[in-house]
Amino acid sequence: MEMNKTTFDQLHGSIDVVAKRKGGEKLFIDLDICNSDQCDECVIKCSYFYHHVNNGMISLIELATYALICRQCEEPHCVNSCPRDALEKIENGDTLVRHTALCVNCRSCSHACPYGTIYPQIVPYLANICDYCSDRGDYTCIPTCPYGALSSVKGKVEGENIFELGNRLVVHSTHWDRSKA
Amino acid sequence: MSFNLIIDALKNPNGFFASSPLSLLCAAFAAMFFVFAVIYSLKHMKGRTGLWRYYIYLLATFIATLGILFSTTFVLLLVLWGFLGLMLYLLISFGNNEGTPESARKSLVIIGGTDVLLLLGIVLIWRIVSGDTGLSGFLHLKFGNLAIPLTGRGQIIAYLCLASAAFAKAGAMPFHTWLPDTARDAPVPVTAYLPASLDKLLGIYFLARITLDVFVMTPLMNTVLMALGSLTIMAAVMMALVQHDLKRLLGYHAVSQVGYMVLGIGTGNPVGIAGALFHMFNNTIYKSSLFLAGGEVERRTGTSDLSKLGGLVKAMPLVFAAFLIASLSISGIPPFNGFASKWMLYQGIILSAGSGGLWVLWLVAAMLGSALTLASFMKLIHTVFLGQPSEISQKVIEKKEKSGFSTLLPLTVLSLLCIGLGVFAWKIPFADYFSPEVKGQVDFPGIWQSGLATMMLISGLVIGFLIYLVGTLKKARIVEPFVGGETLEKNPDMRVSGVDFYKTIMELGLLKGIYRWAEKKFFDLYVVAGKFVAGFGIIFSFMHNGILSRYFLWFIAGLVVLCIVLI
Amino acid sequence: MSLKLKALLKSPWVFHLSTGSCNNCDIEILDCLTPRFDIERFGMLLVGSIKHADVLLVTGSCNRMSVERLKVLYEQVPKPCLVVAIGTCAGSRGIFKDSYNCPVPLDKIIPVDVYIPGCPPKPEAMIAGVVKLIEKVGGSK
Amino acid sequence: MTFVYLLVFGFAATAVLGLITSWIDRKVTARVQYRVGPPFLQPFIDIVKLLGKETLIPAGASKGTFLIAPVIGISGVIAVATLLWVNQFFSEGFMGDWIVTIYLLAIPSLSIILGGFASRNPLASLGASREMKLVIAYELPFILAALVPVINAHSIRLSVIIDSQAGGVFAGSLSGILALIVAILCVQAKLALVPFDIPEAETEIVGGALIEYSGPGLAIFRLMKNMLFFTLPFFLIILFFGGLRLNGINILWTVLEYVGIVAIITVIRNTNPRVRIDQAVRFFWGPMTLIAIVAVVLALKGL
Amino acid sequence: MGKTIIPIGPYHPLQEEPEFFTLTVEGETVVDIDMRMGYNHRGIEKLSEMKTFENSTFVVERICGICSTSHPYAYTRAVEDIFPMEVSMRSKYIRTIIAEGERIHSHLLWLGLAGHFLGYNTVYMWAWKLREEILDVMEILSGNRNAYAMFKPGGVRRDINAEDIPISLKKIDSILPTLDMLKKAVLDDPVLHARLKGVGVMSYQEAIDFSALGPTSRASGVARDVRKDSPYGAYQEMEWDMIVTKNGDVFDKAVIRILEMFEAAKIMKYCLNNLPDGEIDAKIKDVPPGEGIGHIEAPRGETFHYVKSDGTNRPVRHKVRAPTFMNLPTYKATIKGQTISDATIILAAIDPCYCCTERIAVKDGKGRMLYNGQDLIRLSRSKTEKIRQRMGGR
Amino acid sequence: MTREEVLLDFTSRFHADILDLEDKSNTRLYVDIKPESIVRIGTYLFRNIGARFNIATATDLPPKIEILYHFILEDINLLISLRVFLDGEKPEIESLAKEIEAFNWIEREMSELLGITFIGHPDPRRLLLADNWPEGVYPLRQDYEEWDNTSDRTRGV
Ligand code: SF4
Ligand code: SF4
Ligand code: SF4
Ligand code: SF4
Ligand code: SF4
Ligand code: SF4
Ligand code: SF4
Ligand code: SF4
Repeated sequence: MEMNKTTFDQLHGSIDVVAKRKGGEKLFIDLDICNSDQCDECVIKCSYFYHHVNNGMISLIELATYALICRQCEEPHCVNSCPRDALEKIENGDTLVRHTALCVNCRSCSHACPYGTIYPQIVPYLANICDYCSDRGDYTCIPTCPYGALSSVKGKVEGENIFELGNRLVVHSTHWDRSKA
Repeated sequence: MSFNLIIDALKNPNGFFASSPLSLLCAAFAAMFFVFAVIYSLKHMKGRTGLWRYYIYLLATFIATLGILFSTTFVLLLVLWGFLGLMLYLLISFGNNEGTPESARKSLVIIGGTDVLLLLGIVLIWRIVSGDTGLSGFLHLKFGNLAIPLTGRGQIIAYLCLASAAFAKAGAMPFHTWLPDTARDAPVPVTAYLPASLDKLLGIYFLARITLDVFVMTPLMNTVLMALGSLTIMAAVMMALVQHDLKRLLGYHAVSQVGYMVLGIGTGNPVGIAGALFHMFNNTIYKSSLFLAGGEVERRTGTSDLSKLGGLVKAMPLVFAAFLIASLSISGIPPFNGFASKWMLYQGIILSAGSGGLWVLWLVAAMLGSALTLASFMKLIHTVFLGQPSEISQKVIEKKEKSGFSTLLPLTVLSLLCIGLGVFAWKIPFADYFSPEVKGQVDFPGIWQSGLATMMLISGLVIGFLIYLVGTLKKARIVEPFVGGETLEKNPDMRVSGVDFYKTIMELGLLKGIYRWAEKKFFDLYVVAGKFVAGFGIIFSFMHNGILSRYFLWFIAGLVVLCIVLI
Repeated sequence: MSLKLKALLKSPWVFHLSTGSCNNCDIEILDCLTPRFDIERFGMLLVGSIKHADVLLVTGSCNRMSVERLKVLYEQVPKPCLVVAIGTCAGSRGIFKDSYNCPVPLDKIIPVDVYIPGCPPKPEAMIAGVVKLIEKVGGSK
Repeated sequence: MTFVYLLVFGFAATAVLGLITSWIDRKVTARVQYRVGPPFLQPFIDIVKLLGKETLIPAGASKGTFLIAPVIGISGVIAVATLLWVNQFFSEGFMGDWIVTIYLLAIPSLSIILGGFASRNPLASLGASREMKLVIAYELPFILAALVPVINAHSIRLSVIIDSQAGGVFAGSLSGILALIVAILCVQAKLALVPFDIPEAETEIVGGALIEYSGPGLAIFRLMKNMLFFTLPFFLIILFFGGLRLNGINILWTVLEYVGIVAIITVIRNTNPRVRIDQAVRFFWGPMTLIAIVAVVLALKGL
Repeated sequence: MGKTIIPIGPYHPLQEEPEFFTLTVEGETVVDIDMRMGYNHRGIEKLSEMKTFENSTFVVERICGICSTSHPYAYTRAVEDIFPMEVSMRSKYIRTIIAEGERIHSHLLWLGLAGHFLGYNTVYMWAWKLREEILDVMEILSGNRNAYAMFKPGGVRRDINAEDIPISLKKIDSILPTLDMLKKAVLDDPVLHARLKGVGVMSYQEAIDFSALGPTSRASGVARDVRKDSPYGAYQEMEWDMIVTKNGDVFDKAVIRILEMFEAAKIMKYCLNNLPDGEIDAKIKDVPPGEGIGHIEAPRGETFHYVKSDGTNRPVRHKVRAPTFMNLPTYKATIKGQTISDATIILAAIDPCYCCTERIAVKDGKGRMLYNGQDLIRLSRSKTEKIRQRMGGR
Repeated sequence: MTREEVLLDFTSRFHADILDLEDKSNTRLYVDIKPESIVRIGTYLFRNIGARFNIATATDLPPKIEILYHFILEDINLLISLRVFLDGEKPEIESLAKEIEAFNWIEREMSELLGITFIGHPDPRRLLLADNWPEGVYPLRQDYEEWDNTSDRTRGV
């Protein structure tokens, strides 16, 4: 394993839980709802209880945000503004990564991003994590979102602004696309 | 035979009885103890069977004692002496301990055995003094002013025979072993009455009489006496240190204290002997006080096993006070009476300095003996009265019973005597009581200024209290003891019972071996002799099985045999 | 100021009470006795029995075991006595605030007279703290 | 008249001198340990402070015994001190006051023991029992050592012992020296100082017998110990140096003797760890008794 | 016969920390012992789960003030063990220096306290006087007397200034002769021999059975030292000796500790002299899921940390095993048949401290002071005033 | 013995008990074993191979509880971690403490902090928690919640 190089897998668990979920169920997030005025703060109950007050959803939202909404600036203000060098723009992966062990939750990045991509809530001091509820039964989070942003889907989901992130997550989000800019 | 004698004696009292100031004093003490024994028994012996017999025995004992004290002939004394041994046996049998019969038998054998020696001694004296004057001469042999010099072998044997009878009665080494057992197994008033008081009075009285009136001591004999005395002091007190039973421990002290008296008589000088006699009286006082107090403890708790006692001061503060005073007395703490007489003894020992440097040894033994006595009494005080209450004593404390009059009266009187005799020691007219006996002016090199010392101590107390008053005594607050933040209530096991206080000492190199031997009773004449005699089989088992009648048979047979042999 | 109080301030005997500390504060207290700091200069002595104590030096974050015992122990000190909370732990439970085993802060258990913050406070700070306490008690009378 | 001596010397002077001695001890200790040590008046202040504090009585303990124990102790010391002072200045002791002194010297230990037992605290009991064991341990050599001057002076009268040293102190003879050594070690134990602080062993049994005492009770005990700290060396000086000689150059000698004894005690206490109780008993009954016996034999031989 | 129980503790001058031992005794002889822990339990393990990896270092440091290096050291090694990573040589050297400095101060502290327990206060004072010097060195190097806060996962937090090195070296050199004197004073004292030799003997087999650690086991002839067995830090860079003795009694434990100080000084000096250049901190960006263990030789034996991570920035499980946890039970084996007086010194010989044994304190993160000293004093004043009024004003 | 020999010996002897084997690095080795065989394997490692017992760490990984027994072989610097999984509802395992003293305390600790029952433990009392700590509340369980409503989470002062 390459040292200190964070990969997607590393961040979100090398425990491959997909096999254990029957039927290839995937979690579906409507990020537009999450980011709309409807929802001020994520209130889902996450069943991942290794950590107190863990809200795995936030880590998923963060992930999706960086992957889909972030403009992938050439000269990223956020990265430059981070006092702890916790943000990194991964060149070939075309995504932003926040190294949780370094971030001190100062939220400079939130202020620095000219597009308001980085919501203050998604850079918590104590990192959250979602393991897709591995084999603990159904997703606990889905019924607890009052705004209906979450659901579980099977198979391939088609539609505008719907993206698959990895093999467990599907996101609906108004994607910013460099090619369309 | 003895019957005739008594009749004779009654017919003609003057021929057989005479009184001296000393014997009067002894008699007075005996009377006091008799009264106390009766009073105390009223409550303590309640509910036992055959009580009327018990009181009759007490009375008979008392009368016999008086008889011994005032008798002037050997044979009368011998008869009463034997009678007393019998009474002791009978009285011990009132105890209801497991070991009672065995202890009663043991004391009977030892005392009876030495009675035989006494008889032998008397016969020897009779032969030395008056040749063959027939049985009636024997019967009327008086023991005043004989002044037999301890030169020949016969004389020495005679002295030793008489002395051993005195030793056995008083409980000095090596005839002491019946005492601790008896103390444990006999009813308490009996112990307080007989072994602790009357037997002491008689034994030492008799020893003093024979030493002064009958024989003329040689320095060698004196040294032997002093050595025996010192040995008794040390050995008994060392044994006492490690006892686990309240009464047995007291019993060993009864032995150890005799050592002082023997030591005092052994000094051979008036001060020493007067000291010994004075100590004898003092001893009876605090000793019976201790036994009576101990008996009260046993009555209330139902046990005398030290490890089961503790913290009783809450239940019986007055008994504790009496016990404390008596303990301080027996340990010779000034200004109590024990110190007054011990102080005289020390003087006597130092005056005996003529006999080479050995006096240092006796002095050290006596003084160290006091320290050890103090030690073992501190152990008792802690284990019985202070310290953490045990389960049993917890119950006793909760019962809130009060010690009755019958207990407190003797204790109070005895405690007052302890203090009084100590503080006013120099006021006591020794000369009147002791001089006639000790044959010579009690020539004190100095008088125990108990007044001065007492005054100093009292002023010290006053100053101490003043300091308290300067402080904030009034604001005293009762809180939990500090055991590192835990509470004793939650940890009832945190109880130092004190039984094992001196285990450390017991485990010291040489002592360890000695103690182990002592535990195996290697030093117990009774057991050793028993084992020895067991070789001869029948006689011993016959004797040992001894019911009273067999003992009698044996005693009389011996007497007869002796008479025949000798006459 | 009464003579009593004066004497108390000139010879405060301290008893050290650790209620779940990390040792550091305790060690530094002992350090105060040693040659460099030598609090005996001020008449202070470290005593072994709480019944001899005038000043309680409390360290640590009062865990559940200690809480009850603290109350008992505080009862056992002869009054007048002063309580000094040494270290952040005793002052506020510091880092251990949310521990399941440290339910209540010290001053909710027994009254505290002075707080000496630090983790651990330097011996100098402790001495200064106690001296301040003495001044305060002395001055306020 | 006696009362005047008693109050002036027995108590006041002894107390003051004792407190000063204890200050010397603490100060020397501190210096040995590279510390500054307490200020001069510290022992006095300690006592005053303790007097001002609350008296605590352990629950379930024997209240009377608990409170009276310190008083008994201090009265014993006062009595001894008075006796010594009286002998020192007025040659007015009585015959056999040597014995009385030795006996009275047992009273402080006795009071500590009683107090400890009355505290209803297991640790106090333990401490008191150790004190008791220590007493029986050191009593033997102490008596023997104290006998040496008696043998030399052929008297058990302290004033005679003092007088007979006018020509030359007993400490000058071989037996005297040996006895003095033994006696100093016994005094060490009597004062319960390291290496014989077994009964109080703060780090084992938390102050032992005194654990439950607070306020005035503790003050009296401390005062008692401090007074003993003066009285015992004083006794030794009487026995082996012919008492305090307060005339001319002898004053200097007397002071030197006194400070010397105190210094030896302090140095011993600072250069040794505490021994175990069985070791202590063995030490006193073994080598110490032997030396003392040798001293006694020598004394009997007139050496 | 009813058993007699003597309490040692919980608040006992023998121990800076509360711990409750009950000795069952006969006379003065100990026949059994029981221990009641929990007076120091702060739930550190749980706290640790609420803090980030980096913050946990501080909580770990507060497991114990004496091992305020060992625990962070073991902990950082555990974190570094979760995924393969190497820290720079310079930081290894610095870590070693701090760890050995701590060993000296800890052993001196032990020596002093042992002397104190024996009533030998002079040794106590002397040892602690010497300890002050070593604390000075530590203050020069790290900025604090204890609780150095030098460690962080991936390296060290602070560098050692070049100009401090000669000063420290000189100080260490100046300590050694005094240390030597102290060694002689302690090891040649006949009374100490009488007190310590043959007391509290632990046999080889017992040491193995109890899995005893550090000086406690090395005194019984068990040659265990993590620094040798499983080298870490800079220990394999130089020559040094592991001290092992055979008798297993208290005296041997003292000997080992005293001699170890000289070794530690040697190591320290070597490291200071040969401090390599380089980075002091390999930044850890993320901690992947997994688990790691770290064990190092603390003054009292092996300190063992186990950290399980799930990919967030805080541990799922953090288990601390301090040397005393394994050593303390040996007390049970060594104490029977000894006297109460020996019990305390035997206990001391293990060099026990319980804050680590009861670690499990919890990390909550913000070690911030809410008030400054002035505030506190002001507050306390008003509080005292209130109390005084409540108590009736006097 | 070299590392290979130890491994070979160990695995061949306990073939049936070993579920999985993970060679993490050259100093670390994880061995998943069946819970019922822990006593045999543990004592074998301790007594026959001469491994030193480091410690056991238990973790609540709902729905299971994992215990890792760490043994170190000092000669070859190999740390072997035996891993067992217990049922989270009713965690029970044979006690090793009855065989080896060193396990005594840690098992007591695990049982009070995580509620694991060690069958046959010689001295199953509490080790760390206070007397008034309620039964059945295990602070290191993931679902631990504050039970004591008198506790105060303010800063104090
Ligand atoms: S998941 Fe639901 S609750 Fe959470 S941020 Fe989105 S909309 Fe809000
Ligand atoms: S500045 Fe905003 S848009 Fe640009 S890279 Fe950073 S987060 Fe994305
Ligand atoms: S919140 Fe974190 S990532 Fe953002 S700037 Fe601060 S440290 Fe960097
Ligand atoms: S939030 Fe705090 S840490 Fe972050 S940049 Fe602002 S002041 Fe600094
Ligand atoms: S899938 Fe499970 S772990 Fe992930 S956010 Fe939802 S509830 Fe939490
Ligand atoms: S304040 Fe700091 S040094 Fe003191 S006990 Fe608490 S954590 Fe330890
Ligand atoms: S062993 Fe534990 S308590 Fe002792 S110093 Fe080390 S970490 Fe602290
Ligand atoms: S809390 Fe703040 S002031 Fe205190 S040591 Fe830490 S950084 Fe410094």
